[in-house]
Amino acid sequence: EDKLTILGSVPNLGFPFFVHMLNEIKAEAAAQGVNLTESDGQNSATKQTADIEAALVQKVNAIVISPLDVNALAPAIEEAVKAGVPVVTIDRRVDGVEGILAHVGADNVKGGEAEASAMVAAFPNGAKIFHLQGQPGAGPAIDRNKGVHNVLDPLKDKYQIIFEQTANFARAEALSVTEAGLAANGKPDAIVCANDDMALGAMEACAARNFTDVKIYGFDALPEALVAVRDGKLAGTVEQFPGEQSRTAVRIAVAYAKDKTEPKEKLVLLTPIVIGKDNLDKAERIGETK
Amino acid sequence: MSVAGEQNQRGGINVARLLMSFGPLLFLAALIVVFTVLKPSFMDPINLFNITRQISITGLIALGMTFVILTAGIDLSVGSLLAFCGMVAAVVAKGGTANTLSLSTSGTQGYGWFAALLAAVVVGAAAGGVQGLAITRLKVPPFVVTLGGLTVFRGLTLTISNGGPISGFDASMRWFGTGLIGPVPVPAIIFAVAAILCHIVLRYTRYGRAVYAVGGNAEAARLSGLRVDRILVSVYVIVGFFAGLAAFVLSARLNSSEAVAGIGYELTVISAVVIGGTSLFGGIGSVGGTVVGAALIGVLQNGLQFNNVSSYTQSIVIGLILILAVAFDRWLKSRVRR
Amino acid sequence: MSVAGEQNQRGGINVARLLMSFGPLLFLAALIVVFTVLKPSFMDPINLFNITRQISITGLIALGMTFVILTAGIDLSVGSLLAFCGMVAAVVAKGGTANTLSLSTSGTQGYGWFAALLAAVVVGAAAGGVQGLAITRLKVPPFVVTLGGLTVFRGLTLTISNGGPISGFDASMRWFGTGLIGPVPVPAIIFAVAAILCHIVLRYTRYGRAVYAVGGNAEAARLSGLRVDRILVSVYVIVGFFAGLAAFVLSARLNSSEAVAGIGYELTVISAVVIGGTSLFGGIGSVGGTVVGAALIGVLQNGLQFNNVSSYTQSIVIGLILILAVAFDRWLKSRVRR
Amino acid sequence: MPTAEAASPEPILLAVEGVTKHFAGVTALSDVSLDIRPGEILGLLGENGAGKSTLLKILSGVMPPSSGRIIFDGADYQPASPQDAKRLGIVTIYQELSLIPTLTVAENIFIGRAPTGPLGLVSWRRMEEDSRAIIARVGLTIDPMTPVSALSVAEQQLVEIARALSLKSRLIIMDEPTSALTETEVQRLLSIMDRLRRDKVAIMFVTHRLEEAAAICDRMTVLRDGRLAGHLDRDNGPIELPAIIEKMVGRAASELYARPAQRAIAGDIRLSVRGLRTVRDPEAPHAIVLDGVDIDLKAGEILGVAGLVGSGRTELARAIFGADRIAAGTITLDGRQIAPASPADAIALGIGLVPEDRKHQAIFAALGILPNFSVASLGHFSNGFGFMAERRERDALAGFRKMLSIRMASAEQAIEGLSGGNQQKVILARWLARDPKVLIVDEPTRGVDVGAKTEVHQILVQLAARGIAVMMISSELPEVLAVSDRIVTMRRGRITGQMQGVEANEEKLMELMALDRQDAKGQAR
Ligand SMILES: Nc1ncnc2c1ncn2[C@@H]1O[C@H](COP(=O)(O)OP(=O)(O)OP(=O)(O)O)[C@@H](O)[C@H]1O
Ligand SMILES: Nc1ncnc2c1ncn2[C@@H]1O[C@H](COP(=O)(O)OP(=O)(O)OP(=O)(O)O)[C@@H](O)[C@H]1O
Ligand SMILES: [Mg+2]
Ligand SMILES: [Mg+2]
Repeated sequence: EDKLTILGSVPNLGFPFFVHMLNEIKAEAAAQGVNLTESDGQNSATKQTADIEAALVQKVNAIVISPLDVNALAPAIEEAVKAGVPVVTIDRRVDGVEGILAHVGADNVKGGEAEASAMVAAFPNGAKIFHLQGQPGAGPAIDRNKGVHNVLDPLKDKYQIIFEQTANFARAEALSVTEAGLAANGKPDAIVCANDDMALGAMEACAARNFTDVKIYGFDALPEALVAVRDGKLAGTVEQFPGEQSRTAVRIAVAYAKDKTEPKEKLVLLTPIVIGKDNLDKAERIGETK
Repeated sequence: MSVAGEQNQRGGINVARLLMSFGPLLFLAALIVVFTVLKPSFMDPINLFNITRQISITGLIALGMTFVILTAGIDLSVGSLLAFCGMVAAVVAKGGTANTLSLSTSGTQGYGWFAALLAAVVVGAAAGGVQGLAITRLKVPPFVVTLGGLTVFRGLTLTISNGGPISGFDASMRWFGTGLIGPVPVPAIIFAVAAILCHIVLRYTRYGRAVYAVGGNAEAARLSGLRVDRILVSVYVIVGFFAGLAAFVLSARLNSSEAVAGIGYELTVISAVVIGGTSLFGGIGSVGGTVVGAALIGVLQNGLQFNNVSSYTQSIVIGLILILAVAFDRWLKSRVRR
Repeated sequence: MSVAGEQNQRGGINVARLLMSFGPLLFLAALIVVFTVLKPSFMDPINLFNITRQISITGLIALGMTFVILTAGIDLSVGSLLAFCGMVAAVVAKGGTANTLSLSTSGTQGYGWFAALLAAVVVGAAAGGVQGLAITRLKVPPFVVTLGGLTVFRGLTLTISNGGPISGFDASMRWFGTGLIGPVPVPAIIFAVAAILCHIVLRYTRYGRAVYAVGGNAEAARLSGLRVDRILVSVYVIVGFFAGLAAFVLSARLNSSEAVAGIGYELTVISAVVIGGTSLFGGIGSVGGTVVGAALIGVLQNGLQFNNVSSYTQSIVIGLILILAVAFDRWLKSRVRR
Repeated sequence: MPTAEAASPEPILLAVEGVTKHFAGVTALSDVSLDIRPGEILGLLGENGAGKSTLLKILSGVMPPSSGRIIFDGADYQPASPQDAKRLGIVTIYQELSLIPTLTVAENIFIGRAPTGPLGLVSWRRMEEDSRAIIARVGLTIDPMTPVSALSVAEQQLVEIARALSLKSRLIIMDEPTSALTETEVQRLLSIMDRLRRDKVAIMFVTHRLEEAAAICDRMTVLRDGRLAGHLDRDNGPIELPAIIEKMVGRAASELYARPAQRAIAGDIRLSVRGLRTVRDPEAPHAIVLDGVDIDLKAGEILGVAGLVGSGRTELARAIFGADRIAAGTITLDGRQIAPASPADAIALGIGLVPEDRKHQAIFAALGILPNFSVASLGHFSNGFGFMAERRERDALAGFRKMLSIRMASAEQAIEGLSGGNQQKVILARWLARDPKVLIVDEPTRGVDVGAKTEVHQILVQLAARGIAVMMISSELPEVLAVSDRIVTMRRGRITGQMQGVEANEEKLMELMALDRQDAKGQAR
């Protein structure tokens, strides 16, 4: 068969966020009538690199990738470019590699900023804040943390982070970390979390202490979090439109692979927004919550 | 082989013996004192109950792991098995994988907490049994079989859940994770009851004696008429059962079963058992030790978070203290012996 | 204890002996055949060289781990130590932690690849030595010490890098990760040379034989006049050295040192060693086996990816095949002995 | 073989002065002094737990004394490790075998000093050739590239002796080197020792076989309960066994080693074995294969089984006990054919086995005496709900402790803290507690002192008197002769002869044990 084949690679299919991303890639590939080779980085830069290398041997026609780590994946992407395979990156942008066809993304730093800003807007008079960070050293954890601090550090006097701990992006850890934080510091005004899983864990911890008025912010706009936002249990979650990113990326890659159509823009940036109770309809996956 | 250094020397002076078996306990007490001095609210009952609730999940698995390690075995699959059983429990509780995202219960569709609990422990025990059979029949070392299990069960979990969580259980199920009896969290009570039962089984039953014998010298056990293979299979069934029970409690507590649950738990659980004085070479150890080991880890984590120690520093401190706790235990034992 | 089943039986018929030691190799060959039939381009030299490059990182560490496991020890810290050494190498190569994010080299500031390599292996060996001393002096079991090390080294890595990666090395350093000699990737050559050296050391030097003796029965080795403690420390130095070397190659390959590098490597590495026939009870095993074990894992991962097997299914298949490979080896050995 | 009368006595090589050693709660040695000169064989004798091994371990650097002084070659001697002792030429054969099971015989012999070729690399060829010559000295003809784990206990003992002899030594310490050996090997060892004596090597020799000691030793030092009980010197005439025994046990011992009266055997045939064959076990490829063994065992009789090392006695015991697979043949118990597939089956049928390799096959080293004692009778000592009836268990142990005079501190004490003889008694108690129909004992008095040995013999006789059929495998002919009602001999997996105990003597047995005719398939009914 002479159908085109593209590689769709995401960092870690253990997390629903990337499952959604790959599902969207799959759907769009089917819509475009191309074959898809799937790759799961399994949270390891070497695994994702190996997947790209294997794909190059198989002579895929294009690569759509959300790199686990923009630096560590750069050499593999460079290799692909050198081999003449068009590469479109999603979500995380790889600098310093010449010849990447396009990048479609929503910056995690911007997302972190949006999240913190939403919190600030909710507490015009200042607030005591818990901050739950992601897995230490992981790219999105670093960027989201940076975004949050970009906004809050200049406002230190009014917005104090009184408790800042990692919960490794995991719900169970977020629950016990928040429990410890509540016991040590009492009730905060807001809890800012680097992903929805941690937000949902923090939510359980607060519920157990009957601290139902703590405003908890998540990140990723997973359906489960959207439900919680709808029910008023979470204050908000950051939407980066991963589905839209993925579909756009596939379209760009396939267009180029078919007949060398250059993309209109090399850089498609979707602005992350914070989904609250009032703008739930803007959430990409609101349909899945029924 | 190098069991000599770890022998459970008894028969010395009684005070010495007592002290000796309390090495980890003394260390735990010291930690609690330090944390209380640093921040007196550490001793706040709420926080103490938090700790008991937090250690109950890994603690439950550690009880089962004690049986396994007493036979000189090991089970690396417990973290994945926890996720798997949790997912099974969720599917049963929700009556399928559809409608998995609602945080509130789906009402009439599911089969209720009892069926979910049953499913979790049965699946856990069965999975453990299969691994036990692979160990005894195929003669593949426990390390390899359960390392394979670690990967397989994670894959199965992701497959049935398609990577996502299943959330929203009814109040009766959630009670097992979040409820209180008096001031005491239900998970802590479950853990305590399980620990007492395990202690009784290991210390006072014929089966417990057999477990120690198999771990102490498998060949001598066989020649003494023990059905070594059956006993080996049984300990993996037990640890699987506890992984299932822990999974149920965890799901109830989080109101959600996640595919990524329990990653890395095997090391925490094994740490708890080993810090508690159980020898990885088998034949030596106790449930009491495991409980203390689990408590030590829990107190350490909670205490450091309580003092808002940076997560990088936490890693360093936790690693060092694990080593020191065991070193202290060894030192105490060697002192008492002379 | 149950060494009997794993004994390195010699003195039987030669053909049998030969066959027997090839259990994992036969299994590997079968896997390669299957993958080639499924997709002939699997045998494309580029793909084969890809595989060799991919296994070289964990393979290097597995060489060192072979020494450790031969003494009946274990090292769980290798993944974290890899990250730590990689970060140290990066700091040396870049001349500090500033200017760490540029992907292009920072030119004159750093100290060059040789200093980076040296720093990585020295730090790795020293870290291994410290762990070895903790094991021998404090009498804390290797499992506990290196579990502590796993946490401590990760914390140190995060501390020096402040969580972020350090990227952008000069071409001379990158050559060690991405270069080719003829058609052969440099990492593969480094791995091959190291494997040959390790084989010679273990098989043909007094030191190597002493490692086997200590693992076979530490007490008897001591009574026979071997300096058991020194030998134990030395094997942890060796595995640390290899973690450092692997870290350097990995950093060179990825053009970046990450704080999250190497998570979970300990299990992959130990798998490679154990699949290769080295007994976790010590005293039995070989470097050749480890190389085959590493290759088996590499081929399996690559082959499944090559056939676009879904990642969940990959987990399941890999876990099962690990178990089957070892079971096959055991079965073959028991058949051949009759 | 008395020493050539030395004109001027050699200077003292090693002197022990007032050495004391305490363990937790136990004083193993208390103010012990002795000395030894080059070219002298000093016997170190004493009951189980007298402190012999402890003293030897102190001398070989395994453990330091609690107090006291040792002088070697005129200088203060404080070895920190076995290497230190080795460097001075003090070589030790330990009571608990200290070979490395995973390594080959050759490597064990050359441990730490493998011959090297060019580039300093180990020369496997030379190692193999040299070690073949070394083991030949003690009469071993096995392939030196065999892993030690495949050897029988006796062969391992010989390898250890060979290794010690191949080291340059001034003092050789031998802790019960003969306990696993049969007469032939013992004689060979004794003659080697005699040769070493002439080469001015000093030897300290521990054995519970007093005839050996009397035959070879120039002097003897006797320990009792960790204290010096006296010295015996051949210069004042030959050393008589009763004198040794009196010093060892502290009382005149007239009836020791007396042959119990032969009892008329009235019982029916309890155990009957016909045409028993085994196959080569892949796990133990060198083991003897039984080649059509027929044997009958009557209720109330003690059947002695004699044979040289490797005659297949242990294999016979294990086959009956269900520990090894049977290829052909039938076993009948009380007229019913049985086919035990595992030791558990055999035990359920009323068969018990005290294995020959105590350390690896019988004891749970780190566990207490109580669980060691009751492990084979967990059903008996537990109630219907599976709970241990600890009171009953302890009472039973206390009974056996008295009956077998087991020296122990408490039921919780780890069994590895007991002396070898007392460990053996605990193992015997393990089986007595089951009250078996058939009890097979394989080398039941290995490492057991003379007093306890008699006790064990009496226990066996008592058991037989209660109607138990006892099969006793022993490499010590005096023991076989002392207790057996009937004796069969084996060689190469076959029965080569049988006789009534009263008719037997050492010469007749030796002849049958060495019998090598293919048609020697003697019937033993
Ligand atoms: N490691 C130890 N810990 C505690 N007690 C010990 C230890 N080793 C020996 N003992 C005790 O010291 C005493 C002397 O033991 P030792 O092994 O020296 O006796 P022995 O004379 O060699 O006896 P046997 O003839 O049975 O070998 C015994 O009471 C024994 O229980
Ligand atoms: N010709 C031989 N070649 C190799 N090994 C032999 C030979 N003859 C005997 N053996 C050894 O003898 C052992 C079998 O002896 P077995 O234990 O069956 O007899 P035994 O009469 O009980 O002797 P032992 O006194 O050693 O217990 C085997 O383990 C084997 O190593
Ligand atoms: Mg002794
Ligand atoms: Mg025998």
